[in-house]
Amino acid sequence: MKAFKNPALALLGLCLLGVALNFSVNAYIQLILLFAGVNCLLSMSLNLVNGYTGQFSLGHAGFMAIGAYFSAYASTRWSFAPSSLLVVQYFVFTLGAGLVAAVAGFLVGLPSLRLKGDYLAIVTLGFGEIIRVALLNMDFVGGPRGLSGIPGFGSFLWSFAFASLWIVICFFTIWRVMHSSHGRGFLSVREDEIAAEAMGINTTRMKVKAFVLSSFFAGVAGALFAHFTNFINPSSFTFLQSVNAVIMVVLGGMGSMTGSIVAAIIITVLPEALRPLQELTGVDLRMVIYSLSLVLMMILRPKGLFGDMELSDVWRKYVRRSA
Amino acid sequence: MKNLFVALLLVLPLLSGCTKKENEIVIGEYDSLTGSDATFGLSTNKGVRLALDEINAAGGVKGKKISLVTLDDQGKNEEAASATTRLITQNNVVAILGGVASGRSKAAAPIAQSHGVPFVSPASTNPDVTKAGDYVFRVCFIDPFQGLVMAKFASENLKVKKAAILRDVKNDYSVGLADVFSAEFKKRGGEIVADLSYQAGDIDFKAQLTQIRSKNPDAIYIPGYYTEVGLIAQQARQLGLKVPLMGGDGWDSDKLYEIGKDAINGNYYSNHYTTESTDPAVTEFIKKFKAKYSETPDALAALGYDAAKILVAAIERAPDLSGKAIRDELAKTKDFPGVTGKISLNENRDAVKSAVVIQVDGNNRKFITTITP
Amino acid sequence: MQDFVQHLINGVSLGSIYALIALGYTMVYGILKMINFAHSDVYMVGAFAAYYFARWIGIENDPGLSTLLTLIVVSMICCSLLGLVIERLAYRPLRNSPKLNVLITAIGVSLFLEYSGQVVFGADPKVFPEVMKDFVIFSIGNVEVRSFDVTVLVVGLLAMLALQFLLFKTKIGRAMRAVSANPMVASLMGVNPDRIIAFTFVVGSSLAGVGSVLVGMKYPKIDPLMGMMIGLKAFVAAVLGGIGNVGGAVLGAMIMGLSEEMVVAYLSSTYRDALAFGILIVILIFKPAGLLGKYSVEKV
Amino acid sequence: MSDVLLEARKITMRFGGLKAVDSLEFQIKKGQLAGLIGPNGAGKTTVFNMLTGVYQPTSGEVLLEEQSLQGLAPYEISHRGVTRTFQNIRLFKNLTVLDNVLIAGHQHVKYGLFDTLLQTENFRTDEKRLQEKAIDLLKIFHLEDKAHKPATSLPYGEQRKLEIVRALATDPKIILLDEPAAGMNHSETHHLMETIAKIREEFKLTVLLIEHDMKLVMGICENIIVLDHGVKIEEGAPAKVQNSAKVIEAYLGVEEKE
Repeated sequence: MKAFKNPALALLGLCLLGVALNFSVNAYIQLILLFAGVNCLLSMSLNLVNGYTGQFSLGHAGFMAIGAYFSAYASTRWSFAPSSLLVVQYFVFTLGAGLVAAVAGFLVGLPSLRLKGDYLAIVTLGFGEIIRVALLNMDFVGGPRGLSGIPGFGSFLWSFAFASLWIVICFFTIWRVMHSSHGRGFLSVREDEIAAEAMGINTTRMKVKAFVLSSFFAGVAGALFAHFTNFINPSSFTFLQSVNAVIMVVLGGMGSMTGSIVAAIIITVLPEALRPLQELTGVDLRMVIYSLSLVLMMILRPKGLFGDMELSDVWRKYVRRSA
Repeated sequence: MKNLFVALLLVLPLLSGCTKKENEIVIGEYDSLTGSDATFGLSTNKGVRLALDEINAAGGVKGKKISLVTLDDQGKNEEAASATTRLITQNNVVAILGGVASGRSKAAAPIAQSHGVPFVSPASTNPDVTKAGDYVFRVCFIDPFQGLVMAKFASENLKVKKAAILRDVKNDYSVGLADVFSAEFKKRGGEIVADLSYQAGDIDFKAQLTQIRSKNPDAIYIPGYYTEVGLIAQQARQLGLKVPLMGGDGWDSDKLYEIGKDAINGNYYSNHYTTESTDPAVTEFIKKFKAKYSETPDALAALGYDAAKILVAAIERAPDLSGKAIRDELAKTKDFPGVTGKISLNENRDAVKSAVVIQVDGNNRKFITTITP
Repeated sequence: MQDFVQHLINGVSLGSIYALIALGYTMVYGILKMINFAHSDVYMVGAFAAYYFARWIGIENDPGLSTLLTLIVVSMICCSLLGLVIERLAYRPLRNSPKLNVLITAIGVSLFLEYSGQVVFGADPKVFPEVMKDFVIFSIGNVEVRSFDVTVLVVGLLAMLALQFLLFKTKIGRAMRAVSANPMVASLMGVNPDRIIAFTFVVGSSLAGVGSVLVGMKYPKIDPLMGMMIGLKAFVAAVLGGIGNVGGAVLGAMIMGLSEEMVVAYLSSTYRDALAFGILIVILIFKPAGLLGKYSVEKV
Repeated sequence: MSDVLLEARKITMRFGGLKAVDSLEFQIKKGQLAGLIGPNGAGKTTVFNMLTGVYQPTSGEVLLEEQSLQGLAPYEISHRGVTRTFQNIRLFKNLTVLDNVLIAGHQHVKYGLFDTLLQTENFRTDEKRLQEKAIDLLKIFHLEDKAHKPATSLPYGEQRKLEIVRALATDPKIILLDEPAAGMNHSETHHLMETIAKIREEFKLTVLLIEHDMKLVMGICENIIVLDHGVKIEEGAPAKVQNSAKVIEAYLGVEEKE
């Protein structure tokens, strides 16, 4: 099937990179790379809502939490596959986590998508907080104690391959949707909802579709996060986490897939890279520098790193011209 | 100008890396130096540094100096996890002194366990922490014991029949203590008339306290942190609730009285150690701590101090610096004369030690009784 | 029955605190159509300004009206200056860039104030100076109405009336409403939008200063992250009442305070925060522009 | 089936106390080119918004081929074959000219999400058909060479034309043009008249036109409805409307009696 050609190639490339990284970098950098993978999924999926469809969601962490808790609960309570096929079992639970988060995305999306701009942001923020407080009060998932002992993948190689698989799935899904009539429907909603509706686009259904697809991959990101940290509790899915996802989308450039990926990597690596600074000065300035660079970024380069161009266009525009 | 800025952003990641001197034993520590529970992190860190300075002054261990690398977890679980991994793989520490909050310890301990690096938590009292594996230890008692202490004290010493509970639902430390207290208190024939909750960071508790007032309990158990307890005490007195208030080691800080003022006076809480103890080791520790930091050490500082001392003693006894050797020595800790009392580690690597009950009396902490397990 | 009355009093006093901060959000949003996330951290800086000033001139433990007023004035000045600086450096360059960029900048400024606050002021909570003695004004049975609650309520209502007066009865108020309607046309009519927007930030921020001293008086614990949760709730209250509408902000704040109180009292205290957002979502779905907000239909 | 395509029965639109449109009646026959004129603020665009579902009439009904459009959302009305352009151009500015047209074709797309993900045969053929149809439409209006340029980069006249092309991409039965000649010079208006004539016979379309340029209206409209303050004051052929006393009075006011 021709359709699987380039995704397979991309996956192979990533796996080779994984093998290279497995031997060249120590566990600390590897953990950061895994978190970067989770953040890539988060920013690509949110880019669908904030970037392509122009709807402003501040509740992405809520869906991530649902995905994380579903797969954590599933992999600690039920396990059907023999230990050799463990990865298949994780794939099924991660898929389940995505579907559950997608259902939540539908339930959240339906009522709130009539609202515009700031109001939608606030309602999605509200849902994110409600999800977090609900998890805090659910004892069967550990409430504030959280869920610990979530099985990981044992080796970095498996974790990286699993994350790459999902990143490839997410990238190609969104890329292909955006290069189809459905994707153009999302863009029309961003450009001018009234004109889109007059031209026969059911804008509400488009927004819900974008919301559901985006929360699916947020759920998947949550599931990966649970497997990588082996312990989750409600306080890792706060409003700040949603803000982080939004920052990645804006920093990368609204409506740019590769931009979101690059921004996700930068935002995961930046705080860790600044850590030696904390050892030197003895005072932790990381967040101070991070927030300051955020403000400067918005002033110096409001369109984000890539604007709405993809890596290929940036390459053609900046590099080719100078060569 | 723009490209310069973007380039700067990209070059930063290459900054990480560190130097490792030869004649040193590196111990790692992660703590919340910023974020919501920064005050606990800071006091623990002071205790640890005081202990290590003393040891280095006395010639260090195995002829080598001990150097401490402290990283901040900002009060977040993922940060604790990445800080621990960094300490192990980047700074190649021989052992790790964990933070205070149980949530952080549960995120970090499994990582130390998987890398075979001994992990000693000075103050995480939640039972699950040491379940992460045989490399994970702690030098403080666990919630089930601390909850029992206050339940026993309430029913036997204060003769309380009807008690109310006000727990901080955001922290598993508080929920753990509240559950144990509730069970133990009922076992002793007591009645829990109300069990309400708040979230760390709240400032208004009048609604919960009015509800509790309507059940007129004889005492209220508030196993939260002093940051909220001071305000709760004030608002309870404002609502005419004059009954005694009880709590756990989360109360232990000078700021408790500063915020609560006379509303907090006369109330009780369980703690690891008392500054009034006549034990020379304790008075010595307080004198040195005041000399170095010009403030009286709270329980967390004392626990940080003991944790560092116990760890270094184990390293001293261990034949080599491998994780396994230090772990085996740590497990053999028996009746260690700690500042927070005699510490011996049992088979699940928790500390079996007595707790003290303290009464708030202005700025000093009046010793009431000791309750042994 | 007495408990219910006590809950009412608690609810109203909580509501009036949210009102003081919500007014600041509504002012800035009303004029600039921008959510000033940093507002709750300007409030935090106001509290620390009062704290350090009191210790500096040594009035931190002689409560009385003079102390209260001096601290309020000091806090208002500091907050206004901070508001001006934030507007000038962070928001003015983004005057006509997309809404999302302005929001991210606001969040950036808010994080910056919170984390640099932890570095500068120290992360440990400080004790706010005793500003005024709290006494019981009158009490029936064990229901007491205390002076703190009344002060906060009165100051809240006064602030609302003053804002209404400012907006609808003064020249500069008319100019503010003009800039809110259409900054470009307003400048054609001789109104300098930059000056008006700066003035709006001064008013909004000084309200935060007043709020911080009153909250510090009632809840004497301050720390660099104190603005986070209360700011979020005050903002929800402002949106609830119809963002941009001064009366709406106070109404939304009262509803928020009372419903939180009632839920904790009669339902379950663990769902307090979830409830606050629950109400907001229900109201916004049925009244998309908030209770008193006017829903601007887009002209086709 | 009578030859009436679009009918308005006593449609009224009330904004608070103001009656923007007051029990308006008219019928437009299949294939006809009708005009809707009246002084500024007569309620013309409000009528358009009622016909296309942007506003739901306070009372009265709109029927398309004798089927009521009451309660339908604008996109459902568009699926039934009513399309429009806007008084102030509402193109998808940052998207390309081709994308603008393709979006209007979305309602005829048969492939779903599943086909898109796996790039199935069904997806490829349907997408190719959609692209070809859009390019053909652009060719008719000589816009095909600007297909991949952003819509905003087009000059004003061509943006107007693109809006018409986009409307045609929905395969409509009737097209409502809202002041298509606004801001156009003489030669552009003339070119527009040819365009309208072309789309009528090439696509066998019914056209309803709001316009102030009397030369254009009187030139091509077969039936004209005159609106003033939301009330229909005249209807009929151009000649009849041109010298109807009521129309002149509405536009020019009554001469002062000495």
